[in-house]
Amino acid sequence: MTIPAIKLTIVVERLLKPPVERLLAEAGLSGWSVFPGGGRGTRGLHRAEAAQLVREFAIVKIEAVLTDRATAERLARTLTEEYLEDQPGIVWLEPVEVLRGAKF
Amino acid sequence: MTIPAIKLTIVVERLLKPPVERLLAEAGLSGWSVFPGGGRGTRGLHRAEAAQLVREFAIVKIEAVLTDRATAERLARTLTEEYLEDQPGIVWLEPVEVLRGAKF
Amino acid sequence: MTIPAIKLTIVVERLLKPPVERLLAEAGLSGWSVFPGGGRGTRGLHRAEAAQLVREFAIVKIEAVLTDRATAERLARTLTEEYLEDQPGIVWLEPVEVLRGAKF
Amino acid sequence: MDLALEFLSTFAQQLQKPTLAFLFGGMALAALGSRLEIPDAVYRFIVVLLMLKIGLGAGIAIREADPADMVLPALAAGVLGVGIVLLARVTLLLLPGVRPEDGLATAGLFGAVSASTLAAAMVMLEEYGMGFEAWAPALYPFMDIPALLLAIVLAQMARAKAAQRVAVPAGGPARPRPKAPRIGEILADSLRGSALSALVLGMVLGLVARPDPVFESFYEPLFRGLLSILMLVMGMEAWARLAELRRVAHVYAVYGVLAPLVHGAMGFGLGYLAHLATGFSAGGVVLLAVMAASSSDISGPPTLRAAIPQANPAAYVGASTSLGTPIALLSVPLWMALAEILFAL
Amino acid sequence: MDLALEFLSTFAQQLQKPTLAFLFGGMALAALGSRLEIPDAVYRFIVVLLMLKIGLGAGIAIREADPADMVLPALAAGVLGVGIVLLARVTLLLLPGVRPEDGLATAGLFGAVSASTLAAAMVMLEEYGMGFEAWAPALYPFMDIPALLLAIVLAQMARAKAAQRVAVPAGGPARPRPKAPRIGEILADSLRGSALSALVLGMVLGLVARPDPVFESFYEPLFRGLLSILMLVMGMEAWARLAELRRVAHVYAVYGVLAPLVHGAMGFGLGYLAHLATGFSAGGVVLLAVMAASSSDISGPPTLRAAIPQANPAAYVGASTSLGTPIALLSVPLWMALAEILFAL
Amino acid sequence: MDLALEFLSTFAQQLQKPTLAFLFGGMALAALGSRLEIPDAVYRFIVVLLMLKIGLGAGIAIREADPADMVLPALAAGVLGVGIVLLARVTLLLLPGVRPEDGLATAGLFGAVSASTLAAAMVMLEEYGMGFEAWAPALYPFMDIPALLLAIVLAQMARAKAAQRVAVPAGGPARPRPKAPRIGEILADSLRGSALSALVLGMVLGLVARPDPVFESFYEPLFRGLLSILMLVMGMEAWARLAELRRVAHVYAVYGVLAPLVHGAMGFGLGYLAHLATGFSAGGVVLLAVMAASSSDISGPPTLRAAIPQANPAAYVGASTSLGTPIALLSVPLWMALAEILFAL
Ligand SMILES: Nc1ncnc2c1ncn2[C@@H]1O[C@H](COP(=O)(O)O)[C@@H](O)[C@H]1O
Ligand SMILES: Nc1ncnc2c1ncn2[C@@H]1O[C@H](COP(=O)(O)O)[C@@H](O)[C@H]1O
Ligand SMILES: Nc1ncnc2c1ncn2[C@@H]1O[C@H](COP(=O)(O)O)[C@@H](O)[C@H]1O
Ligand code: NA
Ligand code: NA
Ligand code: NA
Repeated sequence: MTIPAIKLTIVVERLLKPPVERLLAEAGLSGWSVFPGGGRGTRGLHRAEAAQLVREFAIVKIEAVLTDRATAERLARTLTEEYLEDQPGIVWLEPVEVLRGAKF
Repeated sequence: MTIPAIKLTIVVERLLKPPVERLLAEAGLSGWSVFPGGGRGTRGLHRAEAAQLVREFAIVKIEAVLTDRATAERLARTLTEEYLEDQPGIVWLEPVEVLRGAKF
Repeated sequence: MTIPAIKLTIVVERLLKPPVERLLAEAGLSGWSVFPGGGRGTRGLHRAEAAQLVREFAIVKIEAVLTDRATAERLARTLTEEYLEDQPGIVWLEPVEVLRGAKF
Repeated sequence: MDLALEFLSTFAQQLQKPTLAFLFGGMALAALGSRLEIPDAVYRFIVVLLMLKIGLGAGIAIREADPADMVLPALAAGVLGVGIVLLARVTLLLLPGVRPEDGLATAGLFGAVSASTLAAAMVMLEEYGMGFEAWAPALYPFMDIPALLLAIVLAQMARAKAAQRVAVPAGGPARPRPKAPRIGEILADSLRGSALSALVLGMVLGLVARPDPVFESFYEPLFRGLLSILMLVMGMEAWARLAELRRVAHVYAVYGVLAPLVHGAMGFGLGYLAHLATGFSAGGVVLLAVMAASSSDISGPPTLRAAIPQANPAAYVGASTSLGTPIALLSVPLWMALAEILFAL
Repeated sequence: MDLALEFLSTFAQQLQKPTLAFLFGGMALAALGSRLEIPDAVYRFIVVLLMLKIGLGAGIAIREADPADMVLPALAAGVLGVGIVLLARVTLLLLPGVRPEDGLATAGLFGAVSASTLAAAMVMLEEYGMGFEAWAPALYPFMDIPALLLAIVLAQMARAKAAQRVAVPAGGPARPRPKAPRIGEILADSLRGSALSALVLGMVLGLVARPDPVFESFYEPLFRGLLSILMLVMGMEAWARLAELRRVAHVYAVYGVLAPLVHGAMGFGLGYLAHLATGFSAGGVVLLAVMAASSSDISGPPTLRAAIPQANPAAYVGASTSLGTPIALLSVPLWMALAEILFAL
Repeated sequence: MDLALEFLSTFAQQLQKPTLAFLFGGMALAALGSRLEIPDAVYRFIVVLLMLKIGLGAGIAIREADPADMVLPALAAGVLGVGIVLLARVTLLLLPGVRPEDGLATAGLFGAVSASTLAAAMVMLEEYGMGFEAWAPALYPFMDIPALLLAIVLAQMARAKAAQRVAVPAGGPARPRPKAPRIGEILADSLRGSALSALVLGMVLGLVARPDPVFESFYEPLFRGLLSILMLVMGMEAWARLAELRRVAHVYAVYGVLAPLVHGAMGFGLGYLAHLATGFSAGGVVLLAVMAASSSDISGPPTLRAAIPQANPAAYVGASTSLGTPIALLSVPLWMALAEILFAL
């Protein structure tokens, strides 16, 4: 009844949102969602909601559901290699199920 | 040690939040969480956090963890058929694990 | 190509954010992300975004990706037993895949 | 000749006003790709404050007003709301490429009222020194609600007719058809919206409590400044929606440009009749014209989306936000210049 | 007879005041299902601004005050905070259906102080022209903190006693028992809360810096307006919490209605004694009564929840927010009328 | 002797000013672990309002100013922006433990301008009664942009040189090297940032529209109060970033303390020359010194992070936010006292 798909989750600073979205669009993704937040990692604390002088350093999570696993893996790899060596952020993949394959 | 469960994720415009929550409540779900956000899809851009004239067109994500897979699938199907043909949004399912089956 | 990992998701009131983060740090986690939100559960409604007199009763979701499944299960159990009997919140685990094992 | 000159000078003077300047500023920011953002929480609070202010002012004024004076203008407002939708029914809907749902939703929005345009007109009148009955902004719901309701009812009727015409499908599981919401529900839902709630709450408080001190020390002084921020947001949004509008039939763009002028003239005309009959003020006539010219951009769209889910928001929201509102705002000086001349005769 | 009439007229007049009107407005909005929302970010900023304003005002005043004048009122405040909790210990806690933890948490909240109620009372006094020592609002923490601490200590003692009585469980893994937090920690944690931090910061700045220009150009003029918004939020929240309150024992509802009146009378009495002894002003007595009548609704609940996790928030938060605060706000005119009469004798 | 006394008294008086007091207050809150938070949405709106206000004020002033008067100060601003970066190139970068990228990013930030420090200086000057050309704040971008651009270009050149020196890697898949952004892109991107957009928008509106009424009724009265909140945030952030700074080489801490004083003196000197040449006012000279002394804390960091991703933000953001900005704010009274004396001679 359901179709297997894959969810690519990208947690980065807002500064990287435009290039990441460009990458997703170029890969032909039909859509993604964005959620503002905060976090803690090897490069220190990113507050959520409280004033932070530099808005571009706030954390956003980008979630994209797609049916093509290879594309998801390729995107994860590109992001990791091109951006996440120098800059804060992580990427992970999750198996999910969707109803309408055509939507993705 | 852990009990398999399923997570139903619904990304819709805020306008649909009340009917979706009604549906979840009617299906007997004990709880769900809601996260404001934004996104991009076939029907254009939904900004997150920045002023948008019509608040009801902002994106929210609703996540419900439940143990009954059939209910989750039925809800996903109902949502897709009744709302998401005409209106922006997507639905997906994910396998998860919980500790206390009774809670769900 | 990818490495299996586990994601621990904790949905609690903001009041519990500091002790939960302390627990995660003590368990040696290298990072986690935090997202503000709302929800509905057995203990009533938690509004998202709208004014609520007591900020500490708002909902936050904490997501931590780690490679050690045993730690994730232990944390989930500790949280459930020490906090979630008396206080609102839920915890779940999800299998995910990451690229760089060393990061986690 | 003199008249034309006077008209042009009043008009030109108004175009320099900060309210319109902030609107253009917002458009320019969006066009140039600026990352300047007004946070959503702040924007929503500004809308609540502006609506409370308009409501409080109107409520305080109604306390001292003669109810009889308000009957005719309120009637005119209702006639305009209904008339604008009916007018679209016999013009816009007959044009090629216009689906009934889309056309009616567009008509509903343009019959309804933009709170921000109304607020901007109030500030422009005050700056210019053209007086209006302080209760005049309270005419808002008398035009707004009938327009939205009528558009929705007409759309439901059109849909019912279409459904009858389609023969019973030859088999296969019929798609569940959500039943059409009833008028009472839509009305209640519309009044429960954030903007109208704030307006009505302000009016009631202005009427029954004595909010004059807080009105004068807080709501009134902040009004103009908050409006400048709102105009910035409207400008940015107008620009952003233009792209969407480009994806739908050209008719909507043409309607978005012409409708405010036609509707404004209708409003001005009816207002002028009310002036002749009961002495409705020059500024009141301008406000009525502005309400007619304006199209709902904050509270109308979700009402229509919920009640006519089949209509394409790119068409009606696009036409209203990206063209209707800016044109209506730009037309304010027009009605002011017109009133200046007509009332001086 | 004359007295009664005067009392009633002062009282009736106050009920019309905008502050209370906005409270009722908020309740009405919630009751009617309005979607009007004050964004959380804005609400939290308003609380910070109001607390900073109260603190700055008090700090500036203390600079010029005679510290001796403040001793007795501060003592009275502390006695009230402690006394209210002890009173509940020998009344509320003995009632059927009241668990010690729940009862003590409720008593702690009602002994503590509501910043918004205090702010509302300040505005009402100013509008009415009843003067008060500008440092009087600084009595807040002297009542608030002892009440919360005492309630928490009593709850911890009750729990320790109960644990002793329960025999060692027959086996099986004992559930890990989080150790009770110490008083010092709770005190520090309470002072670190957003509202108290802002109050204390304001007081310190008022004392050591010269914030008078920014106080007069910004904090003071915005105070009344921001309070009107806060009252709206309090009203909406009061209505929303009523549903929760219905799920717990009736005693909490009864306590929520009666306690503000009893505590307010206690506060008024002690304040009046301070007046007789050191000339504490009429407005100061009213403020002391209001603090006693009010129950903490912003900063007390999380302190109690963290320190007494076994207590049911539906009981104590429900009783305080849905009944305690509105009743305390409504009682302000009562203490004003009482002061008006007593101080005129 | 007299001079020294006068200097010390002016200086001491300024330290008591509310603006600095709020900065210290924010630091104290953070140090004591307070949970007081200014919501992010509110903070961002405050920055937009302050920048709009500065821009509007400057724009209105430029309308009436003689453009010739502005040439020399604008030139001085540009020279300072470039000079500060070049100075760091031959000092900071030669120190042990300083990577070229980190050193240049730090120099870029300190050459650029802090909007909040500039705003604070404007308020201090107004409170003290020391006049300045109303267009002086518009010198901001003339110093800010050249400094950032030069630092980025130097960093790109350093990187290109380093890449040449490294021999072709012996094999294995080369890591994809994102190409360096071009100067035009960086410039456009920097102007599109929230703060600079608001400043430029305000200037344009001030120049071409007539925003004087809204400026005087809204932007001007709120300026001082909103700045006090901004100072609170700066103080909290300065304390929070100190921890980060501790993780990098000590040189950055030393630079963060000394650079504002050296750069401020450079700014004061050039400003004084402009005074001698074209009568640049005392307040104008102070503002130029403050811009030079300040380091960009809101809009500079993301520009640098995007353009020099290899640089470690803990070094440059830490040095600027946790030390550079507080020291620059504290130095404002210094330049005022200096001007007081020099201009009285
Ligand atoms: N293990 C993790 N699980 C979830 N989120 C993480 C994790 N590690 C890092 N993050 C997120 O990524 C951001 C940057 O992390 P880092 O690059 O380690 O400084 C953090 O602020 C978190 O929001
Ligand atoms: N593939 C996807 N993955 C994640 N979120 C999506 C996806 N497609 C759409 N969305 C979300 O659903 C909203 C509406 O999408 P659409 O119906 O395609 O316009 C978007 O704004 C996104 O927030
Ligand atoms: N089944 C669920 N799925 C997702 N989130 C839940 C679920 N149950 C509870 N929650 C979240 O946990 C919070 C507290 O739930 P409760 O402890 O049941 O009152 C709710 O407000 C929701 O945000
Ligand atoms: Na209209
Ligand atoms: Na009390
Ligand atoms: Na500088």
